[in-house]
Amino acid sequence: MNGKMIAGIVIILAALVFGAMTFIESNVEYMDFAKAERVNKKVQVKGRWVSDRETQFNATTSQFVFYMVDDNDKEMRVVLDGGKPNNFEIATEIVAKGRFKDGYFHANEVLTKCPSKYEGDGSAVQKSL
Amino acid sequence: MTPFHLEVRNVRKSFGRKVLFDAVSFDVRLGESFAVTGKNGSGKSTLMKIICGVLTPNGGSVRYVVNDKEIPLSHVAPHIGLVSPYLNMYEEFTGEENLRLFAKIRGIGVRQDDIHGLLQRFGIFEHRNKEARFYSSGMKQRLKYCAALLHRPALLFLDEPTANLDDIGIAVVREVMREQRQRAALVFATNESEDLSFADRVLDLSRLKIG
Amino acid sequence: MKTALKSLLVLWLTAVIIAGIAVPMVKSPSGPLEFPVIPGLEEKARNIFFHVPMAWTSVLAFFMALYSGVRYLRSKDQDHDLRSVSAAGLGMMFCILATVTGSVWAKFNWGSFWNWDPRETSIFILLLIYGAYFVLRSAVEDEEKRATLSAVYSIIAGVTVPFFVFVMPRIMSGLHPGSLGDEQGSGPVVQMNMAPNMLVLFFASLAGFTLLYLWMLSLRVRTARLEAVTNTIE
Amino acid sequence: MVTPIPYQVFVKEVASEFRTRYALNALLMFVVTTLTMVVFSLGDNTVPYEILSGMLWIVIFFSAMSGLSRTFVTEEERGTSLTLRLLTSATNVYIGKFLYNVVLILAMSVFIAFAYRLIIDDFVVRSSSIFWTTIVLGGIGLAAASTILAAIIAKANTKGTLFPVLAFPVLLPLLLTCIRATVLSVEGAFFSEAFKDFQILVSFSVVMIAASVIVFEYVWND
Repeated sequence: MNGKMIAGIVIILAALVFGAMTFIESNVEYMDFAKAERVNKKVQVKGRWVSDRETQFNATTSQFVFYMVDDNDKEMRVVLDGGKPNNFEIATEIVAKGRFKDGYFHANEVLTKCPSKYEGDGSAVQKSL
Repeated sequence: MTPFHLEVRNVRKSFGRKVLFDAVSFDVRLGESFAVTGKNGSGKSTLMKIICGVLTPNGGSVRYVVNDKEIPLSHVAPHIGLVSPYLNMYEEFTGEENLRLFAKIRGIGVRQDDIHGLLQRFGIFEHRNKEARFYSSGMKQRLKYCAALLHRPALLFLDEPTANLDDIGIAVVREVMREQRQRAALVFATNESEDLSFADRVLDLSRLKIG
Repeated sequence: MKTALKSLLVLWLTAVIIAGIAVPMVKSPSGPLEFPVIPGLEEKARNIFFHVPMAWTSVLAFFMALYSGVRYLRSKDQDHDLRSVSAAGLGMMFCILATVTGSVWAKFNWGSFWNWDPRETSIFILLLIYGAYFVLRSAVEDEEKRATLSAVYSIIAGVTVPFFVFVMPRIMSGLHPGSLGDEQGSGPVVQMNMAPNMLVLFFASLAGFTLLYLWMLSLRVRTARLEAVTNTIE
Repeated sequence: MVTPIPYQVFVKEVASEFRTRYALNALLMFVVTTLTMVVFSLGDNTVPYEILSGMLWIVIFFSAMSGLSRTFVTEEERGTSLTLRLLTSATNVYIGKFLYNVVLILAMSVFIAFAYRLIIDDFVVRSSSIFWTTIVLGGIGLAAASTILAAIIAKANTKGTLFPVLAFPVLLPLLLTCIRATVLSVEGAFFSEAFKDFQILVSFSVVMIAASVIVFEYVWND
């Protein structure tokens, strides 16, 4: 009975480490625009907003259009379904999720990374959950 | 028969805050017969289940020592047999299938002759290929005896040994009890005064002090 | 706990709450009684002093319920079950508070009350586990069985908790600080990217709410024991 | 002559199922009903494959719930759990029942997967190796969690509705991973891309089985 319990706990821990190994390697796969053009699937591209090119909101299609450069400095027109993301202007970095389509990147989601020094809200849950 | 010893010490069982019995202690050795009596609801069946290791007591211990070696309760199955109203057969299987199944899950091999012999002895040989759900309550009780005796257990536990049986059935059971007492050991729970003549010692649960 | 300690805790938490709400936020703080303005968050940043301690306490409560459950299985002593259910009940309350504070904050900062961010998903799952735990308890009448089954369930639910950490960020990348892909690091709590005076208040709040939880827990356990005795007398 | 006892318990479950059809009939009806509902609700619309992958696992999850909930309830209702407890140890019973559930779930999910791909034209799997590996590993994980939960609900008073309530939070990481891997299989990803998901599925099953073996005897013995 006690032996069984110790063996069980050892197996559980080993299996958790085995599962956790998938976590340690960076698993959010970012691509650049060049690769996004080649593969026809949903990808996420990380880069920066090009603030000196025009941005506009098309009220009829309810799409937000802007230009971004990826980490290899390739510039791309991005069409986002939806309005301008929160904190768009002050973001140091943005992530566009979507597909490459007919010469532009069609995003269904854009994440903005704010300067997170002193940033509020927390994640105690993440520490223990 | 190899020597063995069943040791029950200070066993206590309560449901919620209601104490059923407390400080039950006794010993059963090779060649002995032990009986438990008591009013309805005094805990006879519960005590039997605890000794067979299928119910955990709230206190105290049950130990089996076979050949001077203690056997953990979880591995006691090949050494004991139980007949109890709470013990049901698999209704979708025939009588004979039930017996084979039990032997296999107990991890013992049995011969066809042994199974047929037992079925004949308890008078249900003709019904061996009938599914158990078609059995009458008396036939089911007989099948339970076959299942309990199949592996020639060192200890036979009988909870209400003669329940649901007709005169012929009762006669066979009496014979079995006599044999078991001589060959190995017997523990039974009953309220029939006639059965008590088979016991070397009797424990009355309703006279037990509860504290 | 002695009365003096309890009064101290009440004062402590009052101070934490007042400071959390009232300490002004200015562009360039000049003393310990001024917090820096955080671009993009402004006054909403104050939520960190309340939301995080709630979330932390609910997770702590879950593991205490789990621990008491294991103790119960080993000892079959009903008192451990009382502890387990008391811990879980309070944990559920703190979990709801954390969900509400987080959700309101998300409305004003991300634009919607709920958008299945990984962290929102994980607290939702914690709520589900607590919910299932209490549904199971209500479905079993026999005390001993109820204690055993709910202890076993909390163990089974407990061993799946690490998987949410592996799985969530792979399904979706998140806005919540600490999400994977957050290049700025794991956020204010893990990396302590906080102004020193905010950090002090944050930990003061975390300690205060943890102690408050422990106090409430001991009250609940004692009440539950008294109820158990009363039921026996009847 | 002497085969392992868990295998004997497994054989008993299979034989019993063939006689009574307790799970098989319920399962088959459930699968047919849910698949029909999916087809009707889709109509002529084109639905994104992400949603189709999710729906596949919703069908598998609820079918599994309807089929596996009775694993221990039948023993409890017919009073044979005492018999089984008398015959062998809790661990043997657990392993035997778990093996039976694995076989039942695998047969069921393979059937659902075939039917789903056949009925829904928009659901085109480009990487069969990923798809079937997901079905098999997901099925084992489902069986692992369902076996211990079925043992818990067998002792509760309201049995039917309780099962999905208890199972959902426990199975969520498994289901999300399965859905993700199914999406990859539709996208035609390389096998190596899904490898991390398989790693999670294997790890989940191992953790669940090990934890169940430890706690099962507390549930099984009264």
